Parts: sequence; structure tokens; C-alpha cells
Amino acid sequence: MLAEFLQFLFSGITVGAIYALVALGFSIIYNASHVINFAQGEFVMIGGMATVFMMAGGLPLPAAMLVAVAIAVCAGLALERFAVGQSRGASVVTLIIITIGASIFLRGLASVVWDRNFHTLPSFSGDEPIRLAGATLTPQSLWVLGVTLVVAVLLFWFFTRTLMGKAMLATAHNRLAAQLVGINTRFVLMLSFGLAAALGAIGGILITPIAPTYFEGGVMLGLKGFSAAIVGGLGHGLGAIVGGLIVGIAEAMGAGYISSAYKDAFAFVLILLVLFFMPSGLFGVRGTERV
Amino acid sequence: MAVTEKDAGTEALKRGARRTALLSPRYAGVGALILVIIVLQFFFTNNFHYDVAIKIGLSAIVCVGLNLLIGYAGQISLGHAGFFGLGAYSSAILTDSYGWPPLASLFAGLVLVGVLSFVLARPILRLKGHYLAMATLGMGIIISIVLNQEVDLTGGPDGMPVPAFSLFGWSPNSEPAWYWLVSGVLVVTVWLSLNLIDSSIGRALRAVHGSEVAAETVGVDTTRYKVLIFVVSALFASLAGSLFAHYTGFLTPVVAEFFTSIQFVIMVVFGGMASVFGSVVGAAVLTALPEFLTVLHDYEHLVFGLLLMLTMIFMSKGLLPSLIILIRRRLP
Amino acid sequence: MTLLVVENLSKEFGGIHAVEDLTFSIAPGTIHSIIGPNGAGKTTLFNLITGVYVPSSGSIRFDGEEISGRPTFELAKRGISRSFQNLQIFFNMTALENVMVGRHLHQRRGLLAAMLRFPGSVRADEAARQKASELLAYVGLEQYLGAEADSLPYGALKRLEIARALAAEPKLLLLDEPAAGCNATETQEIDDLIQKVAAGGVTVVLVEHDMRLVMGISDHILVLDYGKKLTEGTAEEVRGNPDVIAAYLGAGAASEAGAASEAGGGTEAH
Amino acid sequence: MTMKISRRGLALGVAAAAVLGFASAGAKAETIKVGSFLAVTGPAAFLGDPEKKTLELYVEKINKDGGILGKQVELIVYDVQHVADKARTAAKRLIEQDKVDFIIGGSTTGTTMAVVPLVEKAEIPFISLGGASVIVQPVKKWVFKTPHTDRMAVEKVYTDMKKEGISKVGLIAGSGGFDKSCLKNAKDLAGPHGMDIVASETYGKGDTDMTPQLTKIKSANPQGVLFCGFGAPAVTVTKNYRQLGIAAPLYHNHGSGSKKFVQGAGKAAEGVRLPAAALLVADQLPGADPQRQPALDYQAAYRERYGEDISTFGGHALDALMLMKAAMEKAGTTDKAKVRAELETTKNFIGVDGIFNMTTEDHMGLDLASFKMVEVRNGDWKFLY
Repeated sequence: MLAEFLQFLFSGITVGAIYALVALGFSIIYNASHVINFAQGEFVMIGGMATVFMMAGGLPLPAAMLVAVAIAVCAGLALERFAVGQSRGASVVTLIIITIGASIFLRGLASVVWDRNFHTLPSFSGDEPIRLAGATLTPQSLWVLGVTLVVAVLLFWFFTRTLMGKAMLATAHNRLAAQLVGINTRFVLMLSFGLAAALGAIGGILITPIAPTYFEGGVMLGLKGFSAAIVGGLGHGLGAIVGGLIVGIAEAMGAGYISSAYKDAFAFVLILLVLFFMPSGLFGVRGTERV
Repeated sequence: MAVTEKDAGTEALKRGARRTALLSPRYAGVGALILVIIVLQFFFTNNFHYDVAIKIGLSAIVCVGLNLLIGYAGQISLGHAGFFGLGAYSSAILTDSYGWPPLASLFAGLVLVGVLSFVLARPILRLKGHYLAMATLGMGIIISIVLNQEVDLTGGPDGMPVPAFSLFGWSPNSEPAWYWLVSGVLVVTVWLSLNLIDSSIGRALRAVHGSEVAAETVGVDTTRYKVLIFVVSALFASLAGSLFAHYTGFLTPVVAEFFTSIQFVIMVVFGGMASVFGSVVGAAVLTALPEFLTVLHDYEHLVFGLLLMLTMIFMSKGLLPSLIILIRRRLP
Repeated sequence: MTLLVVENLSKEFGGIHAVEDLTFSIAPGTIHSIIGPNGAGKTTLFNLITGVYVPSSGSIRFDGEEISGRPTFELAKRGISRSFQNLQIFFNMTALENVMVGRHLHQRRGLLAAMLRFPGSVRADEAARQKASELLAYVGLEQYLGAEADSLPYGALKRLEIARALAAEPKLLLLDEPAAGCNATETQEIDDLIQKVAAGGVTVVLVEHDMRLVMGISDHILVLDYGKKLTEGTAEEVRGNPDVIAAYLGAGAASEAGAASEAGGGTEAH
Repeated sequence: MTMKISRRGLALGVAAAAVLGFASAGAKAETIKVGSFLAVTGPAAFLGDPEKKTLELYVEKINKDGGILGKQVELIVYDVQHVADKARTAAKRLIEQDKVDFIIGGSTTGTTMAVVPLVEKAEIPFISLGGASVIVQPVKKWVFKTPHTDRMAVEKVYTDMKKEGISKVGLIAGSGGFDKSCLKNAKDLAGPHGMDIVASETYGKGDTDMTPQLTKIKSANPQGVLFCGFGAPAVTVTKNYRQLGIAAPLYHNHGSGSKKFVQGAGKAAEGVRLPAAALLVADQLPGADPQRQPALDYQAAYRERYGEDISTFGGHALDALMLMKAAMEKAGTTDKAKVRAELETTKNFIGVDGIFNMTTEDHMGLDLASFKMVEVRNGDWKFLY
């Protein structure tokens, strides 16, 4: 019984950690621009696919990963520079459609530049499972959890301890005021898209040894990541991580204890229930309307 | 003195109103739509053309309804394909498995969707913005999962056949017949929507979009109107879904998928929010465009994404409103 | 005879008392002003009376019935309407339609009737249009009859809000800084308008920084400071109260010119 | 207000131009037109992609060798993903606008079934690449198919399980059409084959971890597990299966008949058994096996052109194209009724999927013998029997 529960839990937190990385990307971009970037999942796909093809081109794994993250960051910056940034003053819904257009474009590009097959990466440190109280965990899962943790700590440090991070938070709270105190909000926007793309790509690289990637592989991860960001409270860092874990664990427990056919439905029902009782997510600001 | 001045003013207003009434969207717009529908079919040389036009019409019915919710009342829904799918499957299952007449099945679908959307609307529409988007998205996905998993009822992902439609003994058994049927429904949908917008309910809806708190201070029960329009738009989707099921004659759960919902929203925003005719244009362009892009083969999706982005970047108000502004600027 | 009775009303936001233990009443047919320095809780009080906020404690009675915590739209039905300090115009409509929304309570609202354009529904709409255009003329905006709301100048929007509120035919009209951002001429016009409205039998509650306007037209003045009542009375009584001079006039806005510029600051925030 | 009118005028003009654009140039007289609608993108791209590549490669080859009946072949492919109504639109376009002589396609069962009424009405020979037996049972006059049915795949697996002494079976399947159809057959055939289904679990679209499902299967103690699905999840399921240390043998259905699976799952794939078309193990077939040479040729040609290994699915498209070619050549004409009649009487046609023997009752023409049981050993397919 305990072994089963632990197994479900391991599955949930591994998958949840990936959702959390995607959710963090959603939140960072939302904070800077109030845009929901529906191309976030494509950054995940680019991370995985680019690493695969860089390795096929002869690069060693670590170098391939770095190049892949760089490619994703370039895609993120381009999205800000040439699409979202060009549409100041457009309504939020319009901006969302622009990012959906971008996601279709990036998928199309990936299928042409790379291919439509699925690809995998070798596990970073072997496939010998680790046994824990009757349950098993792959070394790759530990990589996923470890890297997510490190990324979370780094982000926390960045946003609370560095001037640039504080500038980003300030911009999130009040763009005009941030501009008035001399923050280059344009740069902050670029930075947030770059950062979100990097997070997505890291998630993509981490998961590819477990679940192969292909040109449309980012779609569902993007959707789940968005759900996680919303459950946690949009724009809230810790919320994104907790949200990711909740969605991941809900799916695993749903599959384990309720019905694997309806596990996704179970996760979404849970999300709806959270929203019905906490309309701004778990950590979202419940501000009073000012009139 | 003051009294006569005021009377003169309102008299002028009335005259003006009468004069512009004939040129209003309700008359000129619907007239033009009917004209386009009639003229268009002279250019059709085969059933493929009719097929694309019929699909445009069916999407447009959903989008016009969805625009009432998104464009006019300012509430997003990323789950309307769920209602479209429920309407479609109600018709399919009741006619195929239970032998109901198509019209009765269609109404049963409307009742089901009406009740479901009404029950869901209150808790869901308490949410705002992106949280509302998430909730409607989740709702749509749950519906599509059910349709996909209940293989005994729906045939699952391999789909199920749907018997032909019939209306009091008449059955549209050719593409042109379907074209006229769908066009007729579309025109009625557009007309009803234009009427609704230009009524006290329509103004209340637009007020909800403009400022919820201000609407409340003049007595608009904003929750009630949000629920109302959510249900109305869901019913439009269900109606289109039922017709779609009978038209294609074969149904898979893809119709209720998340992507289908997104596609409807894209059509609404692309055509122009708060523009009934914009939704028709959006549905038309985005349904027809991929058929042209097939010549690009592998580059089809890439180019489609690019065109979508560029249009929204340079015409952020949507295609039709932006074109109108452009034309107005050109004209003196 | 009172129209509105507020007793021991309090509203807290995370431990801070925006309104604290406030008691006062408003007689029908009067112009009642609420003044106080910025942050004194004037707008919060409006939000409490109109149901935008739910009070932390205390009671609000309107026409003899308890209304605290009731939803805003229901209070509108009972006869409370308002304007806003930060404009709440429906910018997605024409000026005329903005006022027509105000006629909402006085129109048929059947869905089928509206969608099918039943003759009765069309007639009611025509009547609403008529009434709304009269109201636009009443507040002096007849030249904007066909204009989109977002094309109106700021001063006109202030009056548009009043017209919209009046369209609901309220017994009690709350105006939140109607003259803010207006020049002397416009302020005078608003002054005239408020008096005209009051003369028509509508009880007016006014929050305003323009002291000349307040002192000139108010039958009764309530002074708030830090959410509490400082004093209340007629213009003369309030003007002479040393507490008021200390708390309010001494608080930096020592002259009417100062108060006016402060109001101008409010415009910028919008 | 007059502007509004001209706006409509403009829209009208645009619409008219759009429609004129649709009416592409008429058919060139001297070509044979082959139309195809495939799941080139979307969740079933794993099927459609190799199918499209194979068709393009071989139409080119046929043309280089002088075409069919001296005429060049023109291939028209539309991407319809896994979407039934897109398939219908594409079919109408192929039939009515492109006026094709023959239709190959429908990567999935859903897209195939959606167009069946159209091809029946238009009377155009149509070879489907969809898996389910419902496509040809009951027989539809103009509809044929080349893939073995998923029912046959399950039968083959059950036969092998019985041989290994397995009677308690666990099932894990995806939520797509291919997966669900396999799952349904696995449940339907369990009784007749003396199998007892002890667990049946499903995973969702885009899932990245299936350990919860497999944990449940593990605790039901099956003697063998059958995986119904294809693509990326095949890799994940196999890896998770090994991670949990489930001892029971793992079977896949023919959806994993691609080198991509073996490479992706790596060591975890060792020992996985599946029914596959002969082409996967062509080089291990006895030299006398008639399927050996065509399969080796296909493998070599595909590799040369696309730099990747063949899959079972591309083979279905190849057989469909070649069946069409043979029928046309035998008929000596592209007359649709005659081509159809020849197709229906195809005898001993050696394809990469097996040896086809069509009849009026059987529009697929393959038997269970055309499925080979293979096992993954040392990162490659090992032909068992």
C-alpha cells in the first residue's frame, strides 16, 4: 500500500516539477507583460529537440544543452521583439492570439527544420532505478527534481537579491512607476521572455530522456503548465511551483486511485474546485476592486 | 422656450434614427450577407466549394454566439467546443442509437447544453480574466475526455456515424441543400444577435464589459447577464454542433477538443471582437485560408501561424474593424 | 424624516480602518456633502452605501430598510445610484447608449422579445432612447448625442456619468468629486446641475474638494478624518469648527486653490 | 453609412476572388492522378509522416520508370491530421476538384470511415491505411485496405502468449483511436483465446510518465502485459515498465514497428515482443521468402532518400500504391470500375505487408501468416517466427 502510494507520489512530483518549470515561465512573462504566452510549451519542445539535433551534429550533451537553451532564448527574445512588443496597446485577448500564432509558427518551423519524428536523449546518469521503501525512482527523476529546486532557489535569489530582479518585480507591480525611477522596462520585457524561454527549454531537456519529444510535444506540457500557473496564482513564483506539483500529483493519484482513463479530467475538476473557492488561485492576490 | 428647443432636438433625433435605421447593420448588414450568400454560390463549381462554405457557415454560427460572450460582454471562453461537441453527440447518439427524429435530437441537445451551461455558468463566471479562461478551458477538456472515453456511447476516437438530417420530411441530401440550410440558420443567428445587441439586454451586456461596477449602480444584475449570455452562446454552439454532426455524417471527439475551442476564439478575435459580421469574416477567412495554403505542403502550418501573428500585430482590433477604420480614413 | 441612516459603520482593510464607527443620517431632498482630506474614507463610504463593499460592522438603512451587504444592483432598484471618482464610463458604447443603460430598470428585459424585436420591445427601446437623449440635453451634452463615449472630453464624461445615474431615476444620488479636473466655468455648470437635480426632488450626496462649490450648495456637511466623523453641520458651523481647520485646512491644503489643485492631481491618476 | 455598404462590396470582391482561386487549373489529360489525405501533422503524424514520404518517393520512382500505362503519375496529398471532417473536405476536393483516379489514405480509422460514404457515392477505388477491421467488414464495394487489422495483431500476440503459458494479461493503452481500437480487440478476443484480463489502464495525451498505471498493473500480477499504442508513449511505457521491475514479458502491438522505438527505449526495449510486418526483419527472412527482396529494396530506397529507417506504416502506403499500379496495368486502363474489379481479384500480390489475396468478401487480403513475431534483441529486431 505504502509502496504504491510512494510510487504514485514519485511520479506526481517528477511530472509536477516539469509543469512547475513551465508554469514559472508563464508567470514571469505574465508579470512583465500581462500576456499569457501560449507558445511557452514550444520552448519546452525546442529545448528537447534542439539538444537532440545538436548531439546528432556531434556536440557533447552539456554543450548541446547550452546551445539548445540559447536557441530557445533567441526564440523567446524574437517573440517579444517582433511580435508581442510590436503590439503595445492591443487587448490582452489579441496578444494571446498572437502567441498562439507564434506557437503554430514554431511548431511548423520545427517540423521543417528538424523533422516530425520523436526523439529521445540518453539519461544523464544511467537508468538503474533507485529503490525506496518498495517504490522506485529513476536517476533522471532526481535530475528533474534537483534542477527544478536549484532553478527555483536561483530565481528566488534573483528576484529578491539582485537589482535586476527587483527591477523586474517593480515593473510587474507598476510599469509607469518603474519607468519613472529609471528602470528600462523594455529591457525587463525582453529579459522576462528570455528567462521564460530558458526555463521552458530546461524543462524540455530534463524530460526528454523520460518522455521522447517531437515537434508537437510541447502542446500538452504548455497546457498543463498554464493550469499549474493558474492554480498557484498567476504571477506568483511559489504559486507556480506548488501549482505544478499539485497538478502533477493530482494526475498521478487520479490515475492510481480513481481511473487512469479519467485522470486528466480528475486533475481539471480539482483545478475548477480550487478556482471556485479561491478565484485568484492558491497564492494569488485577492485585491479589492478600486473604484 | 426651453421646452420647444428640446422637442425640436428629439424630433431631429427621431428622424435621424429612422433614416439611419435602413442603413444600420440590421438591415444593410443582413441584406449584404444574404446578397453575398446568393452571389457566392454562382462561383461554386463543385461540392468541395460548397463544403468549405458550409463549414464556414457552421463555424460562423458558433463564432457569432461566442462573440456575444467575448466581444460584447467581455467574458472569455476557451471551452465552447465542448458545447459544440455535446450538441453534435446528442444529435448523433439520439438519432443513431435511439432512433429519435433529428429535430427532436437537436432540441434535446439544446436542452442538455442549456441546462449544463446554466449550472456551470454561475461558479465559472465569478472568475475573471485568465482565471475564467482556465476554468472554461478545464470545462471543455473534461467534456472532450468524457466523449473520448465513453466508447460504448460515442464510439470513442474512431468515431460514430450520424444518420441524415431531416426537417418535417425534407432532407438536405446534397451539398447545395445544406448550403442553403446552413446559410439560412446563419442569417437568422446574425439577425437575432444584432437585435440582442441593440436591446436593453445587449446594452447591459456591453455595460458589463465596459464597467461591471458602473453597470451594477444603474441596476444591471451583472451575474445574471453574464450567465444569460454564456447560455445563449452555448446554445448557438450546440445548434451548430448538431447541424455539423448531420452534415458530416460521421463524428469523432476531435470536434470537442481544446484546439477546436481555441480555433473558435481565434476566429472571433481575428474577425474582430464586438463585431457580429467580423465573426462571419473571421470564420470565413480562417476556414478557407488553410485550403489555399495546401499548395505550400510542409510549410502550410508555418505560414498559417505567421499570417495569424502578422494580422493580429498589424490589425489588433481584428480584420473587419481594422478594414473599416482604414476605409473611413481613406474616404473624406 | 430621514432617507438614509448610517449607524456605527466600520470597514477594515487588513487591519486598517478605512471607515470607523461612523454614524450620520441624511434627510430627503437635501444636498449633503462629505468632505475630508485625502484618505479620509469618503470614497470607501460611498462604496459601502452603494454595496460595492460589504461593511465590517454597523448598519445602513435606506428608506427604513437595512441594506448593508446587499448587492449594488439591488440597491439601484431601491433608488440609490452614483457617479465615480475614477470614471466608470462604458467606453465601448456611444454617449447616448451609456445613458440608455441607465434606463435598464425601466425597460422590458425579455430575451426572446429582444432577439425577435417584438413591437413592445422596440417601442420600449424607442422610449428609452427618447428619455436618454432628454437627459443628455438636461446635463448639457446634447452636442454629443451620436458620439462614441471615448471621444468625449473629460468634463463631459463627468456629466455623462450624472446623466446615466439620473436615468435610473434614483431617490438618492451619490456624486464622487463631480467637479474634479474641471475649470471654473465647468465647475459652475456642475454646481448649477447639482442644484437643478436636487430641486427636482433627488437627494444628493456629494464628495468634493472644491470648497467654494461645497460651501455654496450644501444643506449639510459631514467632515471625515481618518475614517471617523470629525464634525457635521451646516456650512457655517463646519467652517467655524477649529478641528476642521486643524485637520483639514491645516493639512497642507490651506486654501481653496490648494484644494482645487489637489483635485487636479486626482485627474492625473485617472 | 455608405462606407458600410462599400465595406460589404469589398468583402464580396474578396470572397469572389477567393472562390476563383479555389477553382484551380483543370486536369492535365496525360497524367494519372492519385489523391491522398493523411495525418501528416497532429497526434497521428507518426503514421502519416512515413506514409507521405513513401508515397512521394515511390511516385517519383514510378514516373522515372515510365509511369503507369505510359502515363505520368501525379500525387496530391492533403494533410487532414486526425480530423474526420477535414478528411471529408479533402476527399471532396480530391474527387470533385482534382478529379483523381484513385484515392489512398486515411492514416486513421476515423478519417477513413468519414470518407467511406463519399467514395462509395463517387465510385472511386480507395485503399485505406487505417487499422481497424470495420473499414472492410462489412465489405464496401470501393473500399480496400492494406494494413493488417489491429484484430490480427492482438490474435498474433495472444497466440504467442498462449505458447509461453500466459493466461493472465494486463493491458495499457493510450487514448487515441489506434490505441482504443487495439484495447477493444484485446478485451473482445480475450475470452476466445482463454485469456483473463486482470488489469486495464489508460494514459492521456502528452503524458510523460506512466508509472501510476503500470504500478496498478503490477499489483494485479499479470503473467504478460500488452501495450496498445505508438509513438513517444511506447518509449515511456517501456522505460517505466523496466523501472518498476515488472517481471512479466511485455508485448507491444504493431504500432511500435519502427526502429525509432528501439532506439528511443534503448536497453529497456530488450525482450519486448511484437507482431510486425515482414519488412521489419526482411534481412532475417529465409532467402526463398518472396517478401524478402521487396522489403529490402524498400528499406534501402527509403534510407537513401530520407536518412532514416522504415516503419510498418510507410509500408502500408507502399503496398497501397503498388496494388493500385498493378490493378491499373492489369486493367489496361484507369477506368475506375475496371481498376476496382482488378483490385478485388488481386492474387498473390507480394507486398511488404505480406501476400495479398483479395476476394469479394475480403478487401484486405492478408492472413495471420503475414504477421511475423519479432523480439527486440541487442538493439535490433529478431525474427522469431
